[in-house]
Amino acid sequence: MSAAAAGPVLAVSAGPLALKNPVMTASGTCGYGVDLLPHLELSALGGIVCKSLSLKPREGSAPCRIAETPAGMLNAIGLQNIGVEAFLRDKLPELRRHDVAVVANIFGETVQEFAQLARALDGADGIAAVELNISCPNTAKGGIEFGVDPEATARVTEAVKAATRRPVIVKLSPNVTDITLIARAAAAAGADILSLVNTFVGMAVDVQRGRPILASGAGGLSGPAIRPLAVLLTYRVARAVSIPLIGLGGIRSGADALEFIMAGASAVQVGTATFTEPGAAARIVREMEEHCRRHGVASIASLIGAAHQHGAFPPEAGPAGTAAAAG
Amino acid sequence: MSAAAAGPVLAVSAGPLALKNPVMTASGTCGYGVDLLPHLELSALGGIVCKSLSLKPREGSAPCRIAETPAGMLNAIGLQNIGVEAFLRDKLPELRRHDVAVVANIFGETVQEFAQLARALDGADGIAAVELNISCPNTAKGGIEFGVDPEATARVTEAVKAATRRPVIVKLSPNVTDITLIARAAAAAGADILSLVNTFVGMAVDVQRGRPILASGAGGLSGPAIRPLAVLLTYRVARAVSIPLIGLGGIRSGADALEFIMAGASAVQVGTATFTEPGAAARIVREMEEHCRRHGVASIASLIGAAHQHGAFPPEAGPAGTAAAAG
Amino acid sequence: MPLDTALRIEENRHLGAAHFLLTLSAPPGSPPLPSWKAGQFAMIGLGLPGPTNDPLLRRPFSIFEPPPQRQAPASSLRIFYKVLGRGTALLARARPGTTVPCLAPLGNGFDPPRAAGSRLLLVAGGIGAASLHPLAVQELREGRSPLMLYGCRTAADLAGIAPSREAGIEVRVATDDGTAGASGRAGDLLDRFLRDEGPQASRRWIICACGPHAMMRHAAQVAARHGVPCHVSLESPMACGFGVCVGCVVGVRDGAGEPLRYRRICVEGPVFDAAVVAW
Amino acid sequence: MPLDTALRIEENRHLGAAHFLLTLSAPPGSPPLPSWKAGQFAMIGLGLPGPTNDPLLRRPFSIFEPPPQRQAPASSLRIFYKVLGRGTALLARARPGTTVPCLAPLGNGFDPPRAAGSRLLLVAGGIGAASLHPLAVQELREGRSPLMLYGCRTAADLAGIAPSREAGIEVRVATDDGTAGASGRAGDLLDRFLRDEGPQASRRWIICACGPHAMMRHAAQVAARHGVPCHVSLESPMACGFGVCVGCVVGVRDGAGEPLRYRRICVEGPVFDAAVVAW
Ligand SMILES: Cc1cc2nc3c(=O)[nH]c(=O)nc-3n(C[C@H](O)[C@H](O)[C@H](O)COP(=O)(O)OP(=O)(O)OC[C@H]3O[C@@H](n4cnc5c(N)ncnc54)[C@H](O)[C@@H]3O)c2cc1C
Ligand SMILES: Cc1cc2nc3c(=O)[nH]c(=O)nc-3n(C[C@H](O)[C@H](O)[C@H](O)COP(=O)(O)OP(=O)(O)OC[C@H]3O[C@@H](n4cnc5c(N)ncnc54)[C@H](O)[C@@H]3O)c2cc1C
Ligand SMILES: Cc1cc2nc3c(=O)[nH]c(=O)nc-3n(C[C@H](O)[C@H](O)[C@H](O)COP(=O)(O)O)c2cc1C
Ligand SMILES: Cc1cc2nc3c(=O)[nH]c(=O)nc-3n(C[C@H](O)[C@H](O)[C@H](O)COP(=O)(O)O)c2cc1C
Ligand code: FES
Ligand code: FES
Repeated sequence: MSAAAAGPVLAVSAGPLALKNPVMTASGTCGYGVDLLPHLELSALGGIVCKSLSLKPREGSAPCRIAETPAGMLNAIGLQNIGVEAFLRDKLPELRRHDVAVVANIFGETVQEFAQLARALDGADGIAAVELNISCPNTAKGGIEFGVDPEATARVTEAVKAATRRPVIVKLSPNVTDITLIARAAAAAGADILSLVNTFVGMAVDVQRGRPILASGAGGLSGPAIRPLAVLLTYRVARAVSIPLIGLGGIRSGADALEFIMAGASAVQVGTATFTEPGAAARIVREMEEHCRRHGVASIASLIGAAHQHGAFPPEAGPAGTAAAAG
Repeated sequence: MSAAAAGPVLAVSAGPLALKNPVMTASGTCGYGVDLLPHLELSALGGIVCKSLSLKPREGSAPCRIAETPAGMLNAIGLQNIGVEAFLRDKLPELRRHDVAVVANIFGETVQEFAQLARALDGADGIAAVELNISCPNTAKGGIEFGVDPEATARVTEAVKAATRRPVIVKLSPNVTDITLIARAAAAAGADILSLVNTFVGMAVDVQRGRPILASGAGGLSGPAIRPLAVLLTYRVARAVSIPLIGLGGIRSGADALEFIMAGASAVQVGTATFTEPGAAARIVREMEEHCRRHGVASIASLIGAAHQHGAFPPEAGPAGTAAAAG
Repeated sequence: MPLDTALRIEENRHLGAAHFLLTLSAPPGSPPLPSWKAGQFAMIGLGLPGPTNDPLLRRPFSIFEPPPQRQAPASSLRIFYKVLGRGTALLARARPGTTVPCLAPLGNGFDPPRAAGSRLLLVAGGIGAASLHPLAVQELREGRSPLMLYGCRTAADLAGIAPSREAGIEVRVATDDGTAGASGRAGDLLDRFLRDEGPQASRRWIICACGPHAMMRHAAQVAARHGVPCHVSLESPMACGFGVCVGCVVGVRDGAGEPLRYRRICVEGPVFDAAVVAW
Repeated sequence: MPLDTALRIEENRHLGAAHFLLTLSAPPGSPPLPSWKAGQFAMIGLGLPGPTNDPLLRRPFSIFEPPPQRQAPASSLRIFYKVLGRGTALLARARPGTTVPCLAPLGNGFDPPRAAGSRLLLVAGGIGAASLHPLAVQELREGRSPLMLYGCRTAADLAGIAPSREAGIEVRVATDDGTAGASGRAGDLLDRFLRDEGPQASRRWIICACGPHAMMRHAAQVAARHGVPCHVSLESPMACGFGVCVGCVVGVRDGAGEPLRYRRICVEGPVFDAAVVAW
């Protein structure tokens, strides 16, 4: 039976995490998953990643929290969330009724908080994996983000691995000179999967009023604008570690998703695109399937890392080699 | 006489570099300046920065060299240029006929090459300043970019300062964890001015063919997409050093330029916008003037750093504090 | 439950002074629009057809069309908008026959608790009238007589109230520059009105306000001073409009001394009791 | 000297099979268009009016209009284009009366060295005919008889040659699928033609080719084999179109063993002697 007749196989496995297709919704862009229910069948997706959870509920930052930028947006939500307990009590039971991999994203201000969160989630049924948002300040190191420090990244990863039986996804920050150092540290510390990227820090100024638009001053840039940056980081990390990757950053079509798959990701997450079209993630699954059909691809897994088959591009050399090519 | 009647004062001085208005064209986006002549009066601009020059002519990278991305573009030109001698012989004499500050941008693979280039230019009349493109590999350090290494940045800056009487502008790479470290190193080593930013490294994949679009694999991202990233970096560096800044990245309107001015830049450069509209830089001057007129601003210099007057936003804390606000 | 669907532009009528009345309809063969309440809104995609980056985000607009009567299925609705920036400027160029993506209905809508015999006093600032209009029409339909106080910059902005007057709603006007109606702001008009009404105002009127933030704060203060209940429909930049980005919050306090809580304007609002808003 | 100006769309006519003929004119009161040569091109802004990000870059299109005779000032020109991706799809929706930014004329244009009595053999692949058409019309005007060989996928693509046939240009066709004319590629058609012409071909004909890269390489090889001079009009993604980005280069070699040099297609081209191109 030909691949075309049977339909392409969309299932992928990212290490211990088996997904019926490679598309998940990204943390902070789909609420607690249930918020998408009026807009799409959760079972059409490979997975959903819930808003970052802390031990206690958080109110987040003062408004204005968002600003539109060219092909992107800045956000400074300040990690407003209902807390891990309310999530387990009020959201997870509903999520369990849907055939979709539920990933709980967590963040803490200390290594201990991360571990406590992982333990709190470990008892609950229906959580496919835990994703660590390490783009948050580490109070033990004077507020330096965990995600820019290989050492802190390793400590958090180890602590969470020891606290849970679930697959652990470490979500990398792109705001670093050499992301492969952080990726290697996480992998060596036992991460099962890496997801990348979180938002890039940026600012927009309201020139009528002479001040930053966001009340917090700076915020995180997401959306199509960052896609080429995220694709390269995925490409580089794919050469640096052997654990599976989940790619994200500006994906809004099946073709966009395939850029990440070909750069070396086993799966993708869709963030900002859901804001502009609530059913975007489900459409992206259909477009990826259509691409496979049109190109006679029997299994989407065969495309993972395809862009690496064309010899060593300068990216191999890390930031130095590549920047030399620009300009 | 009221400001409105006299017309706003657009002249600014960036340390030793006096400009009749704050708008320059960016290196690599206006050829050697003369290439703009059919499209605008050079004298309408504050300055022009020529394509990066090396000691010997360079042929650059293999095509495909450019790829369009959402609100941006990737380039991997590979620093193709005619070399410093041909510039002095064939281009500078024509440039001298125009009332515009001419900045020569240079790059080398060693500290010595940078110094040699600066010396070669020092003898020539009509060069207002020298800009150092430090986003290029340092062969002495295994090809690591000068611009990601505070130590190498300082060595290059010192060597060039010793080799020329012209004001020295160090052009920062944004592809670092903490740009203030590089900025401080350049300032301490004697830089007169910092310009920021050069391109962000990125990649686009041709999903039909399963390979990177650019022949070099990766390239530099420019255009409106990067503006919020560049504005924040300008804002941060303005708090870290006391020498003047030139801001750039995605400017295509007077309002965009003012974001950088308010974030702390004394002048701006216009890059990719010239590609999409050859007269963009001159239009931007007019739009900035119009903004001043409408808001009763007597001198544009009074707007420099305006966005800092609203108290300490989290960006003060560096990457840690700000990223915490996102998500 | 909101529906995300492409609606066809039937008409995009310029009413003067940058005000446009847009009529959208479900293309033949597509499902009817879900019913809505007065004060609910829609997220509408602007600019180029298909996934576009310029602008990236949809924009929120109140559903100007009064809710369909007896829950009859609706196949068209109107939006009343004013050109403010790039997005609305693009919408103003959109031509009949083209389609726009529309996610609606969203938000809570107006639902002011009604004391028997009370009347609605609608305080509108500029294009804020768009969200109050369907509420007023509903009142008229139910045999009550709402009164609208409309504040705007100058006489030309009366374009913003023309459709409501046509619908038979009584409107009193104040302009900043005194070129039409009373001179001053909508809040001043409200203050004078409530003073004239005297102590029984608080039983006779329920205020619903929509307009610029400063105007609503002013109206809320005036209402509180006169002891009149006040509901405000708040605005905020919105990325999603359906609750998942948490970008559109307003601070609320359940009482003096209570902790500040952030509530999503797109889900828990846009209508809030003015008394809980941390102005 | 190129001029950057907003031109008004007079007509945007669909000729079938995704081919469109666009007529642009200088709005009344604006300066006349600078004169151009056959084979020069224009950078045209697509999508939304005003500075837009979607798409960011303008797109290059050959000036389909033959150069104005006797350097008479021209106030309009035509572009012949085929919908390929997002930019051209947007152009296809642009309506008469709206304007598009246009920077023109750019590049070197055709200027094949002419031996007395020689004829032009124009080898066109698909929409590549757009750049060869004005050259052919010029030949006709000067009393010579150019011959065009046109290769395309299938019979429907003959839309790409309709305006040239209407202009009286002799065209022979090859289709990949054999649904019209000879079966095979443009390069095969050229090969057969030159074989039939025999040894005097190299004095009788000068080849100018434009089309997909692979087709031009094929044509260049065939021409070299038959000793016929060949000029190709190359394509490349272009960011600026006027020489400042150095993004559109092609490798050339001034002779065997000479070093590879990169030349800008938008300035030193788009027309190159096929013999110097490092295919
Ligand atoms: C629930 C809700 C209902 C609304 N209903 C309507 C309606 O029925 N009719 C209507 O015309 N408008 C309505 N608005 C406002 C409308 O959404 C904005 O005018 C629109 O988003 C502006 O988009 P733009 O691209 O034209 O302007 P932008 O380019 O986004 O903004 C232009 C300028 O206006 C400012 N701005 C943007 N949005 C707002 C805002 N909401 N309030 C104040 N300033 C703003 C920006 O900061 C900027 O300075 C509503 C808003 C909300 C939240
Ligand atoms: C000097 C010159 C003259 C030209 N003259 C004409 C003309 O007269 N009529 C006409 O229809 N076209 C002409 N072209 C080609 C035209 O510029 C492209 O078709 C157009 O840029 C495609 O834009 P798009 O946004 O529709 O496609 P995009 O979305 O940019 O691209 C769609 C797909 O086509 C590919 N592509 C893009 N540009 C080219 C190209 N130049 N060649 C091959 N593949 C490409 C892309 O890689 C992508 O896969 C010319 C090109 C050049 C360089
Ligand atoms: C095609 C291209 C070539 C460039 N070449 C150089 C260069 O030679 N030297 C340099 O310092 N910067 C170079 N740059 C970077 C620009 O000067 C500028 O820093 C960057 O593009 C960001 O500004 P923009 O978004 O306004 O284009 C180049 C940029 C582009 C797009
Ligand atoms: C409004 C908003 C809120 C976000 N909140 C979180 C969060 O709580 N935790 C997290 O790990 N990432 C968060 N992110 C980052 C996204 O998950 C994602 O990494 C990023 O937006 C890039 O993907 P995109 O371009 O597809 O949106 C948030 C992004 C946005 C836009
Ligand atoms: S706009 Fe996204 S939560 Fe309200
Ligand atoms: S397209 Fe920019 S140099 Fe040719």
